[in-house]
Amino acid sequence: MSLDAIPIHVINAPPIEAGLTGNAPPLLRELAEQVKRLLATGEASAIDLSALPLTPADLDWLREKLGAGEISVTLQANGESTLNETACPGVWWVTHHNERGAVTSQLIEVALVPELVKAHPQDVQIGYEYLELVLSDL
Amino acid sequence: MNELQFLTWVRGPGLDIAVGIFVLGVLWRLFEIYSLGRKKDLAAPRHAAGASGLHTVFRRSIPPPGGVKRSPVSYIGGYIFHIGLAIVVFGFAPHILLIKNLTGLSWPGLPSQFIDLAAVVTMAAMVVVLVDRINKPVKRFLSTFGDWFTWTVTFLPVLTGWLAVQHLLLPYTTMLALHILSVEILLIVLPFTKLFHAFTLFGSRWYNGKVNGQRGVPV
Amino acid sequence: MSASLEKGINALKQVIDAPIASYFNSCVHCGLCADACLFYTETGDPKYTPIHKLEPLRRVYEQEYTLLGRLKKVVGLSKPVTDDELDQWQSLVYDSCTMCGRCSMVCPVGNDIVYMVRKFREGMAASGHVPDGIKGATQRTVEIGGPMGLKWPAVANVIRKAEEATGLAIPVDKEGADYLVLLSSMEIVNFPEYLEALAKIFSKAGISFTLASDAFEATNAGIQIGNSDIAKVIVSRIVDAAEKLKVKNVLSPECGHAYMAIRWEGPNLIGRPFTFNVVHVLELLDELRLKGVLKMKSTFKEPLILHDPCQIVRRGGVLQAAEPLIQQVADNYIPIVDKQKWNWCCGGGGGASAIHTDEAEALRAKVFQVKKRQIEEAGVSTMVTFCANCRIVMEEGVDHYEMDTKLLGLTELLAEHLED
Amino acid sequence: MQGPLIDTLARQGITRRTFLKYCTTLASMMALPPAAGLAMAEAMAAARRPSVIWLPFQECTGCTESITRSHSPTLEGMIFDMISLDYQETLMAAAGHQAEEALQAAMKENAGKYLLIVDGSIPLDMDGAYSCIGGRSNVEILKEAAAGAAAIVAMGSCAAFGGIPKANPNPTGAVSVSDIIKDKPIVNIPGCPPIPVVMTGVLAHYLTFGSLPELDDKGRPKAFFGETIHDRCYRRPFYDQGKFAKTFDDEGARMGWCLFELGCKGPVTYNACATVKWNGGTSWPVESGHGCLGCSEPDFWDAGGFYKALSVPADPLEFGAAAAVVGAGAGVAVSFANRAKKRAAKAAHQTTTLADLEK
Repeated sequence: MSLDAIPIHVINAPPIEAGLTGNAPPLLRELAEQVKRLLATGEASAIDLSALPLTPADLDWLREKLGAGEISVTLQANGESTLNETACPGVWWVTHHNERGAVTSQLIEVALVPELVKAHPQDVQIGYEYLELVLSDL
Repeated sequence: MNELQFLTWVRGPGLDIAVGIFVLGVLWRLFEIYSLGRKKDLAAPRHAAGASGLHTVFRRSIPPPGGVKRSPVSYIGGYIFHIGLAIVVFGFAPHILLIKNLTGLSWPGLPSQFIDLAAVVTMAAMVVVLVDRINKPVKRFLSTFGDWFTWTVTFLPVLTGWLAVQHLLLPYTTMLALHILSVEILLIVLPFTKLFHAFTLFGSRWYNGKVNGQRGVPV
Repeated sequence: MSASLEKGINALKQVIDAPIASYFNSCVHCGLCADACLFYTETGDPKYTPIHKLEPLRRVYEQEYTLLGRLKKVVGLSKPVTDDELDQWQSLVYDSCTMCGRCSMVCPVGNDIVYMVRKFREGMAASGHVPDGIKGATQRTVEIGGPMGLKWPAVANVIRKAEEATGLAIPVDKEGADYLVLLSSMEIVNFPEYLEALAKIFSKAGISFTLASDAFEATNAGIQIGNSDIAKVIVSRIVDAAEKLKVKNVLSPECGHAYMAIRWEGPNLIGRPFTFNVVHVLELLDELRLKGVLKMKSTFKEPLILHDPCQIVRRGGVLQAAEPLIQQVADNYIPIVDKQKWNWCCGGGGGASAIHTDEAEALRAKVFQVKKRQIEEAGVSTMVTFCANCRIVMEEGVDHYEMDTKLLGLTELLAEHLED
Repeated sequence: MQGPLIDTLARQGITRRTFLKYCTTLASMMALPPAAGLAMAEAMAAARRPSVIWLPFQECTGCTESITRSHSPTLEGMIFDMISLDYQETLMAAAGHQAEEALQAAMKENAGKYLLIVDGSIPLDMDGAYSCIGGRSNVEILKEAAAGAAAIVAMGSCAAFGGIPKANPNPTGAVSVSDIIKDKPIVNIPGCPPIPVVMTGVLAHYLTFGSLPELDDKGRPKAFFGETIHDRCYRRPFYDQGKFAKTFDDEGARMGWCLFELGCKGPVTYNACATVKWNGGTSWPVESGHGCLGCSEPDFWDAGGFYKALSVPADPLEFGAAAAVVGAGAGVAVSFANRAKKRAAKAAHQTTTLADLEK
């Protein structure tokens, strides 16, 4: 059961701004640094959002500032994972859910392609063997 | 005893004992001092003394003309550390909560960054005042064990409180316990050392103002 | 413990009261009182810090009237006060304290330090730890009538001369007069013009006055030495005379501690309020000035500054009278920075001027530098005051530093320029 | 079942990406840099399964519940696939003598190599008779099992610090594992219950690096217990601004302000709840509007009340009024003595004459 399935509703919800801690803006600066590094050295990096003291309002603020990009990757592996490029190419908003839909971790990755999207050589090898098999059956 | 037990002790029996001794000491000392009484002044007053005692209670908080220039460290350092202590003691939310718990009185707290700054400034001023006590011939001459001792027991609560909040030196729990313990030591020794001036200075200023007000001199 | 020491301690136990207890408990050893004391500012020696001068009194208080102090005494943490110690303190309490009360003005916790010095002297006197000079003055006052050993015939002589000079009658022992005029020995000897001036002013104002043959001396060495028993004997002469002659007011002369003795200590010494008023001569003069009686025929042209005597101004409360009076007679009055209740002492008050040891005189000369500075900063060669003792002490200082400063008494200055 | 872990997982249909995703989450929870997830996944993929013996003592089974009902059963199960759980009373099919035989067999077979997990405190009073398994006291079993263990993991506050059984007045004489075993490396994972991922994190560390993680002075893995709840709390900024909920239903509580005044023990509690959260990352006590109880700290049950702010007295001030009365009494007594003394001094007064001025 996901959270949304619980039949509760908030009365007198405080305005969104009330939940802002002021911790989000510095993250944008750190991201800028990481993007600069990616351009200069090709080194990928990430910010682990679940390890930081951020309120839901902070996260919404960040998401709004970063915007949405062209690519959305959805990974089905023990729950859904979404890897969405933001309006800044090379900056990816990565959210892992478990099979019940709860968020298990959330990151902003700075990489040309997120690690998880890349295929592992061993798996490619297995895929190749599968292809061979298919070919041999033709 | 682990640190949480230590903290629980200082918050529990420790505080109980300290506040007990403090209350006991303050009342005992106030009676001891003010019950000595004084003779009525039979001289005809120049004008009715009125509120001259009260005036002096306030007036003495302001340095005499030229005083700051002659002893800048004593006055400026003294002001900063007294005001800083007041800000830290009465402005920090957890302290207010304690006061509320003990007395029922409460007011809004100040942002902790400001309290933090006040604590650092207070400690700096206290160190400067201490150095002045060591350097200045008159102060060194007057100083007794009690002066060094009371400086220490006043400084420690600020230092340990600040270290606790900043997570320095020792784990927060231990530091918090040490902080509360240092305050308890301060409470216990206050009625029996020169720190008792926090209570008697009002009486002293009042007597001085009254006696001289009777003669027509605002002091 | 010697009998005299026991007597001294007993005297201290009598005088220690709630204010003293409050003061000692308030002291934080900040040392700011030193800044207010000319004995410290001019010598830089920390032992002259006012509160330190009271250390034996503090210990007696602590040992006798606090539970912890008693405990400390029992276990030996607090040593009892000894004769040797009081001996050592004698010079601090008498030679280097003029009871000017400036320290009481600055103490941040509000301690009235001079109040405690006055009380401490009770114990010092009762235990016999007093300088010979003040002792002699006291002896002469009690046995002969004045600190300088002056007797009535000398006064009568001054009266006769004044009558001759002014052509006015100066009544003696006249009942029902408005004012009983008191003199100080110093005025009788050094400034006999004072009486002439008064006679003129009274006559002009139409005020009746008298002198008393059995109470002409205003000064009270008992106050200076700090013994209430002796002070009471001396002040009683004035009270008795004033009541016998049924005068309305007693006029205190310029002398500073005489005013303190009669005006503020007197009723407390005899244990009841007076049936007459005590008025300082400047208060009377200022009142007459306001009534327009005090008219000047000429004015003093040279620039001059004013020295406010501690016992009359800061400790006596005659704060405002002197300035308008001096402005009336002087064209070039220059107000100094530390005036009125902030004035600096001449260095010889509280009996100090009666101590004639080499050390005491050297010290007095040294602390006179504070007045010397004031005179030099103002750039004047005339200083006016209204206390005979201040005047003599400062004249000595002026001589010592070979300055060309002229000291004047305010009443005398006024009299000189008074309309005939 | 031998061979690299990734093969075992693959046979169960768990892909490399799934495993990598899991390791990313685990690294995040262990406060390792995001890149460590990849390294961990590679090391663990090649690891082999150690034997684990789980002994339950004076406990409520909450710790086991916490682990087995952790947020993603398949993934946590995955970790259990990494180990060979040879004895766990609650979970194992065997019972009675069979179970005890399994325990003895596992201990003998893997002597010196197995990981011993303990939950529950150990009662020492009445020779340990308060809690026995198969007629043997907990303390006896623990000593025997510990002798052959490579390392011990004390799961939950009871095993780590004595927990609720040890709460005042501690009727059974309960103690922690480390009170009894002194010669083995012990990892304490306190909490009532402990956070499941801490358990899997410690196992992952053991598998990845072949050693126990770095511990603090209370034997807790620093990765999870390195900071206080307060320091990692998303409501911390409100504390710094002095914004506090005063009651559980006031405006401040609705605005999500700091719960310090409502007795939150976050400032003195070292745990990872604020970052790892509970119930599959759904929420955690402070996020649900209740202050931290401090359950992962020793003797939290006796730490002065759950709803009392840390800066207020733990006990009501008992002597306040009494002290005032005694103080006033003492003061009045002293003042009578002082007045008597002063009267005596007055009575003893001898009028000073001139002769007295000479000593």
